[in-house]
Amino acid sequence: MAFLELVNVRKSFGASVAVENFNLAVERGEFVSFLGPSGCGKTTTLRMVAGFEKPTAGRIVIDGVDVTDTPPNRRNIGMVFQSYALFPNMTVADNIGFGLKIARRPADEIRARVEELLRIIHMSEFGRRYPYQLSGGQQQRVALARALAIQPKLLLLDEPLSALDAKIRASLRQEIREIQRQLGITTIYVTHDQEEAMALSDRIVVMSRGRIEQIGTPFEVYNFPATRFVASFVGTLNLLQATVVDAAIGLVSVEGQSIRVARPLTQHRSGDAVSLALRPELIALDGQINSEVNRLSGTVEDVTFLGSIVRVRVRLSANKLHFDLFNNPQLRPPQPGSLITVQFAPEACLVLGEDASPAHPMSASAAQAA
Amino acid sequence: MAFLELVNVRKSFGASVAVENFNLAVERGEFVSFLGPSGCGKTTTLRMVAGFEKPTAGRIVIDGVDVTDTPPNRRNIGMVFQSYALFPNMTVADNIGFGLKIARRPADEIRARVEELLRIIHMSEFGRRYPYQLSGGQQQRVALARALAIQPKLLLLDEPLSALDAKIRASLRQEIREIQRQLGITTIYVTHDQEEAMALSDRIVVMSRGRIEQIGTPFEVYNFPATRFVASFVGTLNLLQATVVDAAIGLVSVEGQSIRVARPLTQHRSGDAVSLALRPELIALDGQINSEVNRLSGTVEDVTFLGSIVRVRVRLSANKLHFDLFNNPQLRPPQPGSLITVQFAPEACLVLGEDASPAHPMSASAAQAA
Amino acid sequence: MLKRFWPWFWFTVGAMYFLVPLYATFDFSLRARRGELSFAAYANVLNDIKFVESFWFSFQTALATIVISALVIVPTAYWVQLRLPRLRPVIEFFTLLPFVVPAVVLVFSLARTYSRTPLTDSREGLWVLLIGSYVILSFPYMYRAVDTGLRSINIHDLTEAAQSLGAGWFTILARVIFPNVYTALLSGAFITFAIVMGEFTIAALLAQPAFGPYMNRLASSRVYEPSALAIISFALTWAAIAAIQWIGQGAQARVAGPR
Amino acid sequence: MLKRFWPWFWFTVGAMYFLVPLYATFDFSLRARRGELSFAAYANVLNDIKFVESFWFSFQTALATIVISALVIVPTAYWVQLRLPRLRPVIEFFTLLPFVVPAVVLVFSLARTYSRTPLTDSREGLWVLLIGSYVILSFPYMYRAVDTGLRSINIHDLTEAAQSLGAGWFTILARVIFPNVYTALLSGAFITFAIVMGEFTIAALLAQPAFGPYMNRLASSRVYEPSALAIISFALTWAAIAAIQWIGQGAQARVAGPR
Repeated sequence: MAFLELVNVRKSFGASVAVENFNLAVERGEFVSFLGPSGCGKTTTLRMVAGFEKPTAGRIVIDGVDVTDTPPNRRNIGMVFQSYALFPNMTVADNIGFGLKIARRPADEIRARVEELLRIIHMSEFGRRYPYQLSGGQQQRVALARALAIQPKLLLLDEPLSALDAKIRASLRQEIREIQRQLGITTIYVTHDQEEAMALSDRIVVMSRGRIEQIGTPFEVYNFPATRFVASFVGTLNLLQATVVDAAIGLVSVEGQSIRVARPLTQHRSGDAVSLALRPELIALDGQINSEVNRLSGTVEDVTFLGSIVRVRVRLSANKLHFDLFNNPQLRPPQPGSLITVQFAPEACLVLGEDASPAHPMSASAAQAA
Repeated sequence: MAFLELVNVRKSFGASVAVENFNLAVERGEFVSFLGPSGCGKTTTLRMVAGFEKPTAGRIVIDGVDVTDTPPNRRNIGMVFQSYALFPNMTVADNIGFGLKIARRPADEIRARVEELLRIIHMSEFGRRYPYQLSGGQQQRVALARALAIQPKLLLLDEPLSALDAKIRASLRQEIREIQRQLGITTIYVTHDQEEAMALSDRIVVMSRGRIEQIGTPFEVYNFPATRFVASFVGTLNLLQATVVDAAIGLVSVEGQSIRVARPLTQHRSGDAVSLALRPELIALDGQINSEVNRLSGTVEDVTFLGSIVRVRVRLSANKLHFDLFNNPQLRPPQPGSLITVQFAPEACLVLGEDASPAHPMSASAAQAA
Repeated sequence: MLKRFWPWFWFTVGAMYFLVPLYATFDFSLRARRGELSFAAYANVLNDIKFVESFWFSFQTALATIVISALVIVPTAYWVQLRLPRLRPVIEFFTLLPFVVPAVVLVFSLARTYSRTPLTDSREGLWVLLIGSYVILSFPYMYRAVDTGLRSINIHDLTEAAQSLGAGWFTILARVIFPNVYTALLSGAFITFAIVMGEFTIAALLAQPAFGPYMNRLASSRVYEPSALAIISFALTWAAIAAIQWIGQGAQARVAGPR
Repeated sequence: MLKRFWPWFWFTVGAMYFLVPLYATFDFSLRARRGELSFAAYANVLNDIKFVESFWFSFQTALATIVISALVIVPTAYWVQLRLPRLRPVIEFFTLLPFVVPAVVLVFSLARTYSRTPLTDSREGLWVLLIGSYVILSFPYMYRAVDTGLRSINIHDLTEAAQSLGAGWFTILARVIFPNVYTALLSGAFITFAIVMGEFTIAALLAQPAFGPYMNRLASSRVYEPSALAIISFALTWAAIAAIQWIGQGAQARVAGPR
């Protein structure tokens, strides 16, 4: 039996349903992210695990104990908030020791534990400061230490990095991941930032409109999205209008140029209008791949230098195509206005039907990978 | 003569110097970013151009007119703020038309201009809404339209995207760039986000502690940083402890493994301790580059899947090394714990002295590129 | 459910504490005719020409006080917040003065300071002095309301945005600052209104035909009419609050929007 | 420089308007002995046993009012903000009542409502009634101060953080909410203090030996002593403000930190 189980959890506020049919089993020590746009129900689900919201239906089991009706202060759960939520009237050390003080642990033990946690978050010399004397990143590290001080069964993080600058976000992300591994604590992390979810998680739960769209490792979710929503929400995607030429052998046409896909298009018939989905990083300049390839030619419309990556936008006639190159100081990037041919493997192509239903070639791949 | 010129501009607040020795010439229609960490003086400089701060010394010339002593409401400059700063009591249309109304333009003209701008920002149907009814991204687009309505000589943007979510940030960035090109308006953009600066700018002014560190195109600033500060602030960088083996032929040693750099190390002598700087994207798995290469072997310590990119951390003995691979669903990324050999070209290596002064091999490259 | 009980309990106790006396007053005001419930006391009050006169006098005085306060306080509070934030503690101090200096002392001092000037030697002068005193009395409420209103908008960026669009100081005040503190100003104005309508000491000392002294005279000379008067002024207050809520609705929503 | 002139001008006018009468009062208070400046009036005031007694009485009453207000208002305001935000307009309305219902009416109503109960038939009962009235009078200031204080911290997240760390409601109130609204509470408490010390009507109607009635008696029977008394209470206020600033310094900085 899994360490944390959510069984048929449902939450509605009046007439509107926030979360529906939520089933998840998290193993001990696992790091699971809830990923989705705002309003998708990810925070509501986290708050139900924490006990701040009561499920309308369903059960929540932690370590074999049904906690569905347990108040939040009896659940022994560590929580980290976007707003840090440090107690402004207490020093860093008092903040971290707050939970232990409430549990009436001896002063010696509290002091030792606070010192240990200050060491873990690399802030040993900050114990006597007040929260307002710290930067945002430091405050969030203290909030993390405070949540960990009570040795909680579960660590819950609700968009902990959203209020921080890009650079600090990246470094604190790394630090959270390291501390989590070091302590082996089961963790649920809520975010709307797909890169964050992918960088941190063992598994990602992608949510949309109160429902689970897909559960999988970052690699699975990114490379084998189960639904059209997942494909477009996680990462960037080129969507080209295409027509099926021969469904049996997996041949489609984009503006008259033939494209071979890796699998027969069992869901479509010849002549169907479909979307061809391509990740920008799977497209290369002509000549870089040696195996069987597809080619598309067009005009370079825009070149954006992003540092380590150069993003090129190519215009065919009706379609636009982005692709990424690694920066190379010795190589001149393509120039706007020039003609260009790009190539990509048949395996890189995903074919999506024109409706919003799960695209079958993708779920087939996902099933194989899982 | 350039369209906007800042000549020997200096600004001090009491005893502390915010900006010093600032010289910049911006051509008509150019998009220039001021990039640097907070407190580097970039916003103060922008505010002097806008007229909200008076320079302690130096001159500011716009379109041939010295405006150093002109109050801000006579400068005809469009300004966009991080906080949007829309007038809460006015509709979107009234906000956009505010500047024209103050200039006592006829009502017909104002209406036509407001409609045109609403079209440009793709918000034609939002004219009667109030700011509080809009999302952050929409508010900032309205603020941009309001600044453009008066057909300003200069458009100044002060961290306009910092308050927005990652996805909206990226799309609005694109939109700002397109509108700026379409109208050909001379623009100064302040940001602490290096990716933003690189994606948007014709030229970047990198600042630190009130001084200009480097002025150059994104490509120059990223690939040929003039100072150690620029190298470390713009993009990510591996810094490996190395020892000079033979300065004359450009040979250094990293933990006993020999590395050849592209240029002789004229500033160093054999036996000197130096830092070897390497961009993560210029390092490849062994076997991918065919020309003369350097190789380093180590143990894979951590693999982070970031979607389009897989970031691998390799531990040598004392040094750590990050490098990036493009995601490939068909290829298994390297596994933590395995041995790995990476390669990189001699041209990818920058050698930095142990002091903080500008590293000469880099500025030599920069001079060539400029 | 215990955690929900106590707040509600206190809330109810508080409400009772306010409402029971109010009900008792209302009940009492209906008993002017022995043995029956009637609005006789109300009729007596409303038929009294002195009631109408003094009410009208105080009403005008209140409006004048509000307009003058607003014209003085909004630009001052704006400027202090924008450029002189270090003066705020000083102003906060002034804000407390009316609570500390008894009204008696205030008026004696004013009268002594301005004696032998037109301010104390004419009817109009005394009225000006009265309004001046009320501006002081209402200063804490008006200033704090405006100050809070200004804090809820980013006056710094709004000012610079308006400047970059070509606006001068007058335009900024008239088109950006005033409209956006309008709601805050209304709430301060309402308190000012209530204070001026009920104020007794200063009006009496300056021998002004105001509503406060009228109420007090009535309270000491009649039995049921004071209760009726209390209910009437209470009803007028309700009406004023409703009007303010109604006027302020749109403005409030706009200013309180996401930021 | 014109743009800097007007605000300063108004500020100076305002300051003069407050300070000139104060100076005049002070000057007058020194002229108790004909032809010389002396502190005779001050000595007379301070030597009066009634001064000490009534001051002490009102001082105790003020402290009791503040403690009771704080204990009632902080949990109420906290709970309303946390769980019953829709009740806020109702409470805002109660907040205005003391301005609207004249003190005379309030006391008459209270006395009538609670007549024939221990509240009106004993010395202690009347004192409780007095404190009850003052709690109502100070309600707007205390509630608004606490409400503002609560808004400046994120009580929602702080509450949930404390809950997740095992804290119950009492602990949250005592260790998280009270300490963080302490400064706000002080500013409300100070106004309450000033109001209670100066209040006349209610204390007189309930025949309580308070400082307000004492001041008024003195004002109608003596010439120079009232001015001296005004200056003394003014000085006491200054001292109280300074003390509050000093106590509040640390707490203020902590709560007002970056967020």
